[in-house]
Amino acid sequence: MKWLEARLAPALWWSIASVAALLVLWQAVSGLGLVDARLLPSPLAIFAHLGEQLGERSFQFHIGQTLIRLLCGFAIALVIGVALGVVMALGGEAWLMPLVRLLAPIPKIAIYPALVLLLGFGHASKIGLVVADAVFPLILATFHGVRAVQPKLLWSAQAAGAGKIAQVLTVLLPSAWGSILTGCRIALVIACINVFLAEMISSTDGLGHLMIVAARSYQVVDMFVPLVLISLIGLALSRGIGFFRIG
Amino acid sequence: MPRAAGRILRRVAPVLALLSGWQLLAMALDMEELPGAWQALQTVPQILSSGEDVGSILASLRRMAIGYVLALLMVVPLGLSMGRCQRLARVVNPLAALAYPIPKAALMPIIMLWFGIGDLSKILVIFLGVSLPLLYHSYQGALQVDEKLWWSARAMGMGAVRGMLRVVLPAALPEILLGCRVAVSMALITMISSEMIARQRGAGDLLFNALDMAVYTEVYAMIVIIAVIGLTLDALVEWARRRLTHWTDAQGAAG
Amino acid sequence: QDIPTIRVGWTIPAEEAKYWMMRRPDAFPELGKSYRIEWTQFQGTAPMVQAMLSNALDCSSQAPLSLGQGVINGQLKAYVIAQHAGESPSSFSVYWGVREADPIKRPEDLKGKTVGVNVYGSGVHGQMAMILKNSGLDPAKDVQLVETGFPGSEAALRGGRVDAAVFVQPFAARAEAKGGIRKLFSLQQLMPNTVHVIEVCKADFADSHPDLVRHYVRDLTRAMQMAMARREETIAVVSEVTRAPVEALAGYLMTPSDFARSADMRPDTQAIQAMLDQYAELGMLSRRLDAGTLVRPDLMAPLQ
Amino acid sequence: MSDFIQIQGLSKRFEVPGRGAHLALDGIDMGVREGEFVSLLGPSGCGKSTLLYMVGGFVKPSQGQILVDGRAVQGPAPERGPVFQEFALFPWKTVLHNVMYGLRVQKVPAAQARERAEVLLEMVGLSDYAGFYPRQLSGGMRQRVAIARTLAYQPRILLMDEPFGALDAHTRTNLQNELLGIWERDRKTVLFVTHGVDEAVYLSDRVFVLSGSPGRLHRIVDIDLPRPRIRAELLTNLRYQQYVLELENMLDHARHVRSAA
Amino acid sequence: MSDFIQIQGLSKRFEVPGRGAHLALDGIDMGVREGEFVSLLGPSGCGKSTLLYMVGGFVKPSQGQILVDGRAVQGPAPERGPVFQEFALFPWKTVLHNVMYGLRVQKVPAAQARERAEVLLEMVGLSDYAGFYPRQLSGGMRQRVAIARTLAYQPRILLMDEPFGALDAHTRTNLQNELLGIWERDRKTVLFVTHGVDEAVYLSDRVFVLSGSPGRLHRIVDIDLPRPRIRAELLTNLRYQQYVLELENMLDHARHVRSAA
Ligand SMILES: Nc1ncnc2c1ncn2[C@@H]1O[C@H](COP(=O)(O)OP(=O)(O)OP(=O)(O)O)[C@@H](O)[C@H]1O
Ligand SMILES: Nc1ncnc2c1ncn2[C@@H]1O[C@H](COP(=O)(O)OP(=O)(O)OP(=O)(O)O)[C@@H](O)[C@H]1O
Ligand SMILES: [Mg+2]
Ligand SMILES: [Mg+2]
Repeated sequence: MKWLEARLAPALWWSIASVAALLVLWQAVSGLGLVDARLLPSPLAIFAHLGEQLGERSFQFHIGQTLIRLLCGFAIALVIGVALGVVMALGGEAWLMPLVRLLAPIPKIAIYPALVLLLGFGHASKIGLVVADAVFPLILATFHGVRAVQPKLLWSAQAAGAGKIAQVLTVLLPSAWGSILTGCRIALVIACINVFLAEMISSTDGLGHLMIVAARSYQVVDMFVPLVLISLIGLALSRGIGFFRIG
Repeated sequence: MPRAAGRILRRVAPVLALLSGWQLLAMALDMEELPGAWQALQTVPQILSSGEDVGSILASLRRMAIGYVLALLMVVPLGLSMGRCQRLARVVNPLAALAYPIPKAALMPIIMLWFGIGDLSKILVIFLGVSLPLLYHSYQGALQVDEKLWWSARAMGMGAVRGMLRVVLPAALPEILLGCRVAVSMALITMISSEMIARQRGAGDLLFNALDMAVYTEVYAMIVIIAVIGLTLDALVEWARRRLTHWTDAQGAAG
Repeated sequence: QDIPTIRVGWTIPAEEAKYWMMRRPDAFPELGKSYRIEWTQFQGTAPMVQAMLSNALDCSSQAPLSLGQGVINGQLKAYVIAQHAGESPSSFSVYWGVREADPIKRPEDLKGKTVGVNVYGSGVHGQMAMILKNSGLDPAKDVQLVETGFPGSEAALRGGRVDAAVFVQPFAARAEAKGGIRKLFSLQQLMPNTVHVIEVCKADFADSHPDLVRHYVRDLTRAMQMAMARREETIAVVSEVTRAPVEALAGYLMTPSDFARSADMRPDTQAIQAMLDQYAELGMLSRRLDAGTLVRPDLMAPLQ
Repeated sequence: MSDFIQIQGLSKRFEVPGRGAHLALDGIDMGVREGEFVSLLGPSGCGKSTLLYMVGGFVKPSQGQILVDGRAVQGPAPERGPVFQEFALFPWKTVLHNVMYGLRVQKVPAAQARERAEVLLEMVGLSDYAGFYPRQLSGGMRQRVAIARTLAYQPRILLMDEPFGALDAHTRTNLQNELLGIWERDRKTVLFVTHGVDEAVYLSDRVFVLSGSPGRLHRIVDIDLPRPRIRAELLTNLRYQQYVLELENMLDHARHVRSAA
Repeated sequence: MSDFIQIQGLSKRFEVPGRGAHLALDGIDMGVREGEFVSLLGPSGCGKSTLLYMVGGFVKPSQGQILVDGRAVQGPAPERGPVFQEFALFPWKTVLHNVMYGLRVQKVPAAQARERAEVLLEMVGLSDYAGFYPRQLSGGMRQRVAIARTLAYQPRILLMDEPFGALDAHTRTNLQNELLGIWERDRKTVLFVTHGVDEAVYLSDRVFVLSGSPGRLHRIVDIDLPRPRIRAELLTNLRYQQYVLELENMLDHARHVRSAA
């Protein structure tokens, strides 16, 4: 518990302070009428509305849909990305690297229509889109992290009799951990953006859908509520990742 | 000579495998939305022989290059400073975590408000997309710098700013270059998607128009072109990596 | 050198007059000389309202619904200056199609089915809802809606992802050529003269630059006349802009299986009013809107 | 009797980008008997560590081969446990878990592994630091953890690269004695790199002296002192002193060879 | 005359997450005169490196303060040059450029810096390795580069943490003599951490003996041997032998203090 507090305390205060500063600045900008409230409503208005909506069943449903897609997509990308990154570092580079280089920069939005036809209009196509984009930073981060392992750490494990799998689990992954977490942070953000985009493009539920519906009818506050929410989700998850830092 | 041939073969083989996999999949599914590799490749010369289309692609690339270089110049120093200064990291981290997950396409109206609908907003969007991996990877790189290297430099009388430049930067370079590599693909992806809502002469415009008109061979031809551009830029980063970080001890797990 | 400039937003498809001005500027003596146009393409009409609100655009294409929402929710002040495309009893009408073999014969049969719309909350979505309502269905509860987009309609329908899908040109022509799809109902069923695309300018801009807007309206009308008179060239122009192959366009563009266009581009204010009223009835607009407040007669096509 | 470790015509050449090949070791032939305690002495940079890495199977020889118990070394194996000059502790594991590592990898139950690790930590005097992470330790403490980590999984052959280099005299003597105790009990084969001539004489059955640039085998000295050896007694032992002197001269000579080469 | 380096009531407490505070050094008071050669002896983990880091200004004391030439140490400065136990070479620079680095930072022209670096590399016996990168060097070679790098920019105070630990006897003796030569010529102030009692006696004016857990100043021994000292002569010098014995006993005692604490 002490350990938990120690980990949370100082960082948390700074986080709160910086976010608070941002909000105050925003409130000042919109409060002083520096921008058109039709384009950028004040944070007070947004949070008041958010608080109101959070209690509503239908709104919770939309949040749930987005979260399911986001978390499933991220988790799948994590597993595939780390696995492929390790395989790549352990000799699969010649085969996998050219594919990664080719596929990574492709704007996955463009293949979304094909994904929809393959996977349907439900969760699967959106999760597919998330995975397709989020997996690459994870592959690369894992690959480079594993490649940068100090040879003598690996030697120590080999000499202790660690098999290939044990080496991966007990040396390669922990020592690539920092890099993998960085990859996670990037992948997470990409996941957030893609879920939202997919929901904006083609969906009847989820935060992205709420936002696009609001945007089409210029309900500015309604439009900002999902945006603020996705950004809060991003912050929460990113803090969650930071929590897994070793040592 | 046969060795060189073998090497080229090994480079090309995965690409060929990918293309044939795609072709087979397309044939098996037989959907208009997913044309085969062959049809897509056939459309590529058509795009590349049109001066106007090439001009559009170059216009996009120009925006991308500007966004990329700006991010490199501004975000890498920020990330490195965050790695060296816990406080800064604690202030910037939550802000970054808040700002990045917002889809820029959704923010277009606000961005338009400040930066208009022209190049500037698109460059900004690309900048944000690129700066994500650059920030986190340079932060991570600077975090991992051996304390005693920094001390050694300080003891030589190096100031904090120069120390960042001459010690933290090179020590974090492998990690930064990894960020650059991820950033290349992010740059292309955001370059395209920045043109989704407010369109302008550019590669994304070509692609999304084709998508709107359901001209899928052209969509996939554009994808091929973008992938090749990505491959080229990635090779550039890889070349830089080999030149700049040959000193690392990371033959690593390969053995 | 200081030529006055209009910033105009455009979309695809059905704005042939604009495509002509963009692609054949030499055909317009004033354009580029006494005034200039800065063209920006957008995805959909809603972002263009936002662009006008944030003063990044002066004029843009709109649909009656997006304009109405901009006026009501965004306090946009704007004038309708011309009409690009709409429907008439003898023209193409946006329709919902079903698979030939399915036992769905009338709108009522859609109860419990999955229905594709181009975009959730769009104008045609509203009109479809009205038709369903008129057929005794509750459009919110009795059908399951899915966003397919226009390009994806055909595949979604054929692939069984939806039971009815929405068709516009050129996708309708393509689907019909392949066969296997049957028209279930079209917007004609609701009203004969649905308005699809109109041209709108911000009021403050138009009020302070009336001459500029008049130039623009005149050139638009001139462009529309050329577009209707020279079909071959129009097809070439549209193909350049939309990248659709000429063969595909030739099959329908500016024929009776295309939307209706009038050479004078006169906005059908009555039809617009009717549509605004429907949207208000459906709750898609929060209140009724008087179409008369959305025009300034001296800035409306046709001009002398 | 054929040797337990046979090193035959072993050379190592490093490619130094931009400077061509760098010959680190050249034509080493040597044999180590089972249960023998052998030290390697030689000037800094003569290739002692490299030799150890090759016996460990971490680095491939450029020429020649190494046989252990008649079989060629193909790669690392738990029968050959290294203690590296740079310690190479797992920075993400605590001291205790570093020491437990080898046992856990070899599927020893956690409780048992922990028990054994605690015994070893006691031995190297770090019981109080079981929960520390390597970066929270001093140089000498890290070295002791590295020693404990390798001893924990009881390799038949110990490959120790200056394992007592960073220790104060007292701790070093303690650990030397512990090592000798373990060796006498289990009859491990030990390949021990050191710069301390007295240490080499005190511990070894034989001392291999290398000359540098490139590393070649210069001389082999049999240390014919009775065991068990008591340090305090040895210090006044004439033979011991002679060995030390002899080896010091030999090392001087080895350096000459180097400058001549 | 007041001391050049004054250490007053110096304590260092490390926060060990999950285990509370760990007291590494406790109430150290000591003074070092200008131009004095002082050694620190003490059991492994007693805080010698930590003390050096604080004098270097790299680590902030938890209590107490350090004055150098009357001014409090605020941070690192080129007047105080460290040689770290872990070498800390810049891995992206060649040996030559590592050594030139400090001079270049201080705006010495490249040609001149290179010249000086080459002299120092010659001194540490690494002229042939000027173009190598640190990872291509042996442990002892790296240590020598680290020494050369610090000597290159001529700090007034040298803070050396077991600088000769990884070297063979001959190289070590050479470098000891070089260091003494430099010291006698430039009258630098040297704070020298070592585990070699003989080394401490051979080099120092005074030896500070620390006891461990937490580190405290145990004793100070003045080494009253004439200079210049010739190693070969000293070995047969009775006073020298007495000092060595005295210090060894003292260290033993210091360890006792530790276990008692
Ligand atoms: N990766 C490498 N690339 C090039 N040269 C290398 C490499 N590793 C070692 N060497 C060279 O091989 C030689 C022997 O190195 P090694 O580490 O085996 O020496 P050593 O005898 O252990 O020295 P020390 O006592 O200083 O540790 C040195 O000249 C070194 O420069
Ligand atoms: N970052 C840290 N966190 C916690 N404890 C630390 C940290 N750094 C050092 N210590 C502790 O401080 C004490 C002194 O360490 P220091 O490195 O100064 O010892 P030393 O005298 O140099 O030992 P050695 O001779 O083995 O190098 C040790 O007990 C060590 O565990
Ligand atoms: Mg070595
Ligand atoms: Mg130390």
